[in-house]
Amino acid sequence: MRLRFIITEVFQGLRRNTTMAFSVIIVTLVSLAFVGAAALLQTQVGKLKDDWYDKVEVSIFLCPNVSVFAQCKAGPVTDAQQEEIIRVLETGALGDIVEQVYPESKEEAWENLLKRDPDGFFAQQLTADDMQPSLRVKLKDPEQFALVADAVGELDGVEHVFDQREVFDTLFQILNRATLLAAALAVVMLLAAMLLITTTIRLSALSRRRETTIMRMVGSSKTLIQLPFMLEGVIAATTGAVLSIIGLWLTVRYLVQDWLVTSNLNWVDYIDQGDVLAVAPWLILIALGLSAVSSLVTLGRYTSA
Amino acid sequence: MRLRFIITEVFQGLRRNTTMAFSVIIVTLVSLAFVGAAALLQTQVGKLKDDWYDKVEVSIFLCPNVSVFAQCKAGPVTDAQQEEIIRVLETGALGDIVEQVYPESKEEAWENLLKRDPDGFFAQQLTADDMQPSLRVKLKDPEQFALVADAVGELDGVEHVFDQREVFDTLFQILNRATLLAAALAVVMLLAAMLLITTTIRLSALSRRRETTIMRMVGSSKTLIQLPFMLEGVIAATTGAVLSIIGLWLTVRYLVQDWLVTSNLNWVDYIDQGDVLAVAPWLILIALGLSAVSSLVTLGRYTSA
Amino acid sequence: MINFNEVSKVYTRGARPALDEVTVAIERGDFVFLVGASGSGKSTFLKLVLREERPTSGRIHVAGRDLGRLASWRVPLLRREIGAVFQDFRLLPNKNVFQNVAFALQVIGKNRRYIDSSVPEILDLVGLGGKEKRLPHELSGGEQQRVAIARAFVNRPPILLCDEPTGNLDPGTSVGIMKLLDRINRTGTTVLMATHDDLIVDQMRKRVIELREGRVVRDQLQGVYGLEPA
Amino acid sequence: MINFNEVSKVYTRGARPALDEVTVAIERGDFVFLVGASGSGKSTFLKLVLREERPTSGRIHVAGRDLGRLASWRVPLLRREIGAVFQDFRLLPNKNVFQNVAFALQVIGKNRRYIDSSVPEILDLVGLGGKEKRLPHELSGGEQQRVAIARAFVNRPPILLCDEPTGNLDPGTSVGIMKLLDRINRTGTTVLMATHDDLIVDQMRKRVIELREGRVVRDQLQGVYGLEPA
Ligand SMILES: Nc1ncnc2c1ncn2[C@@H]1O[C@H](COP(=O)(O)OP(=O)(O)OP(=O)(O)O)[C@@H](O)[C@H]1O
Ligand SMILES: Nc1ncnc2c1ncn2[C@@H]1O[C@H](COP(=O)(O)OP(=O)(O)OP(=O)(O)O)[C@@H](O)[C@H]1O
Ligand SMILES: [Mg+2]
Ligand SMILES: [Mg+2]
Repeated sequence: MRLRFIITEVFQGLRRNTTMAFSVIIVTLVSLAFVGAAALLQTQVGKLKDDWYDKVEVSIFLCPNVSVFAQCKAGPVTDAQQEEIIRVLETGALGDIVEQVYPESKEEAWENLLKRDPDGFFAQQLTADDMQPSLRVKLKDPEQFALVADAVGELDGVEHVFDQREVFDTLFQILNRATLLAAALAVVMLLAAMLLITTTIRLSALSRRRETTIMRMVGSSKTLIQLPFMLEGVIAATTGAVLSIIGLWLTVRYLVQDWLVTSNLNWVDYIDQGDVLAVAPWLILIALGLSAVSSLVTLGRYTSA
Repeated sequence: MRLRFIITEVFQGLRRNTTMAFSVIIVTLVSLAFVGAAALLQTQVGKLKDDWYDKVEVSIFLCPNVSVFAQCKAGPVTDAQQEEIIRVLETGALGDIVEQVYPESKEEAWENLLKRDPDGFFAQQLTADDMQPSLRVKLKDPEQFALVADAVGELDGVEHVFDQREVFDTLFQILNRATLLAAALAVVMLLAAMLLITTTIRLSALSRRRETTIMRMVGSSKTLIQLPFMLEGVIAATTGAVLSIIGLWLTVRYLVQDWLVTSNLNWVDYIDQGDVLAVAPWLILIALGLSAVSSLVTLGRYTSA
Repeated sequence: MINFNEVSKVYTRGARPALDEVTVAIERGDFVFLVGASGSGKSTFLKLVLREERPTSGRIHVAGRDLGRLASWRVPLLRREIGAVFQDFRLLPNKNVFQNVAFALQVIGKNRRYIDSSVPEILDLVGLGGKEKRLPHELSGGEQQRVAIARAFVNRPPILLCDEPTGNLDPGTSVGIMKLLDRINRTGTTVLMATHDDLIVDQMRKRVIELREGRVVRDQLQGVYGLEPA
Repeated sequence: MINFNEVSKVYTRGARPALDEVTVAIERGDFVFLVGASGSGKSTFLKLVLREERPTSGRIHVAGRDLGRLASWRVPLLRREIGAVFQDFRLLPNKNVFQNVAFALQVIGKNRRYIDSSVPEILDLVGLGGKEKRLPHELSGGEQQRVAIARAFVNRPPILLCDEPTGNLDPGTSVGIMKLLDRINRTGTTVLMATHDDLIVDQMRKRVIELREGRVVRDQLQGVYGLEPA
């Protein structure tokens, strides 16, 4: 009896305030989409960092067969030269700041190129022999890049020293700023969502004042009086959350996976639908928390006085 | 007397429904920010297109002093070879599809490099002589790229032929999708804004029903009864619009102008505050239109019955 | 002043009409009681005069206007010629006595000078001189109803409609309100009052129109509440 | 059944108290009229009994409960022992007669079988048998008030509070309502009724408690409305 009563009340309430219910749904949808977007952007940053940032920080490009640089006039790097460079990196003053050195031979560079873009122009036109060997150096403290550049920059067989962070930092900076922007919008929108849920509950309470007055007068319990209103907020907010999850899922599925992955940017490890599902429970929790807080703030005032 | 009356009523109404007024402001703010963002993204795309896309579509890189490509084993391109290439481009079958050919000498390439990144690694290490001369070809129909590549790809002195659109297309595609995303969010949010303005007016009318009933009974004109409610919606929506303009202005000022322009991506022509100001009147118009439509939809029902 | 010509009003299609072919003529300066059981159509009659509702059939003339032909933008002008008083007072709780009355003038665009001179005058007339600053909840029910009458009459309309103005008042207080309405009627104002209050009707001995199920069953000068004693 | 012990109620600090040191004892089965001018504190008295308001000082016992010590989650249990009827009926306009009465049982968790048996019974008692399907606006004022009484009494509470239940009714209809309340009182229910209606009070000759400016100025068995004739 009571359960059916509550359910009827909830749906009557939602029907009576359709415009408000829709506003709540839309605003929660958008705000949680931003929360989700911020989270996914950070996941993407994490994936990129996992991919490269941790692994490689400084690339020491060694002289290839053909080079425009004056330092490589003497011809391609020899094994002895390479060993000397590695020795400098791993011992002495640099030994303390270098964590690890990964040599990448021409052949490995060639394979990486093929993996990234097998049908590309360069893969068609070049051979392994045209590639450039390099040493990838991981530093204990990435800030020490300058020391490495100074120490090995002038050694025989080194073409040039390149801090890969430069490239990634720009990208990460962009992604981080995007995260911040999304988070800021999320906060603003969540505020709006909260105000809206509050007003929806208030409106609903006002439009059913007759009913609640009678309920109080005949001795209905406080729970039974307030529950329908709370549930209205909860249902609207949760609907918004579910829609935002669907939106994010579709975006990741069609924009990121289908489009980015098949584009020529496909050598990057992208977020996938799994990451959306990992974020989903949090979005639903936020929606529930939001409506719970709004209910608590509002209900006391509008159903008892 | 009447003006003061209306003003007092408007502000009392806004004070009484602060939460709703804030929701309207926030939601209009965010939705118009998206409208603005979509417009600005398109402006940016336009600027980029103006910059390059129209000017340059196909680059024919000529053999430099030092090259890894087999085709350039014979040494750098000669003036005669270059003239032959230009002749092929401007006459015969290609003459119909090529609109213009701009040769870029090593020196010009060097100057462009210096302009882009005067303190960069390459500018420090290289000289004009290490640069690569090229021919930039503008096509009447950009889709005809393959014909050009086929015709000149194998000519003496050509290192490789590169369709610049490939790079820009990806960028434009990203920007266009971002525009679409912003526009979609804008539409959804504008819908929410409209629902909200409608509800605000309705709430306001309900909470002042006593006053409006008396006003109707004593023979106050319809305009005087309805104007305060309309103005409430208009003021809230316009406030949202103004805030969104401020937000966009700050974003462009600090994110785009200060940060992107001083970063190493500064060789691109970015949108500036002027572009925000160009969008601003439209945003305000949208806000006004939005509240006008909402008022018309709502007021008839809630102040006369 | 008020002419009903075979006026019917049906709210819900198929239901019994709230007013059924009512023909009534009320002259300038009349004091008329509209009596009848609950649901007999008294409030409907008053709403038709105010053009809050429109008749299903029949013609209504009020203050020389044919309500059937009155353009809707002219309804406010009609209402400025009619004062209305209700059972539940309808005062604005956050405005004091002066402001409540002044409100009715402000919203029809009177200027401050006019308001400052006419409001105290009307408050003196209804016997509230000196209580201008009180808020409604600081007044007794009878005093609140006097404020409502002052508000309805401040613009000196030729017609005053009252829908059970004493319904929420105790008998002693009601008598005071009736004396006030009688005084207003003597200034030439047409007063039309719907009421249940048999005592008052019997005491005042004014014209009585009785409705029963939407029909006029009695229209009597110097009448009493009911023909059979209550 | 209802005991007030030096109860005062001040709504607005500094204002005259709405109730001022009221001490009253009402026994099980009593029929009591609460009379007094508007603003004398009648409604406040009833609200204190229902624990809608709390007294500023003094102690109140209702149905064996000390309201000062009653935990707020127990207030619903108190209210299930009290039926309340108001001047404005307070029916739900979109529910029919049966549903209006059933609503009061649904929301205190009664099951469908109980509702289906007790609602028709109470509707017969108040004389509305056969009108279960009507909507409130299809009923006369007196019938609407009967529905309100049925709703208040369907749970057979030992106490029935009525705040001017005949205020919106014409004299004939009011007499019918009073007969109904009398019948309910005879079943052993304590009835406490605030009213302005001198005629009814004078006819019924029940206990009369008169309030004036929040003080009890008269508590008389088989009393009349006013000592000086109205
Ligand atoms: N807005 C409405 N919609 C539908 N029916 C209505 C409406 N207003 C009144 N009625 C019906 O019209 C009839 C006459 O109602 P009216 O309010 O005029 O009676 P009354 O004489 O004023 O009664 P009371 O003494 O209770 O105020 C009643 O049957 C009522 O139910
Ligand atoms: N919620 C409230 N806030 C402030 N003052 C109130 C409130 N309710 C009542 N009062 C004041 O308390 C006093 C008693 O009011 P109450 O409603 O009890 O009178 P009453 O006897 O029921 O009058 P009536 O016959 O008009 O119904 C009045 O002066 C009133 O203004
Ligand atoms: Mg009526
Ligand atoms: Mg009262």
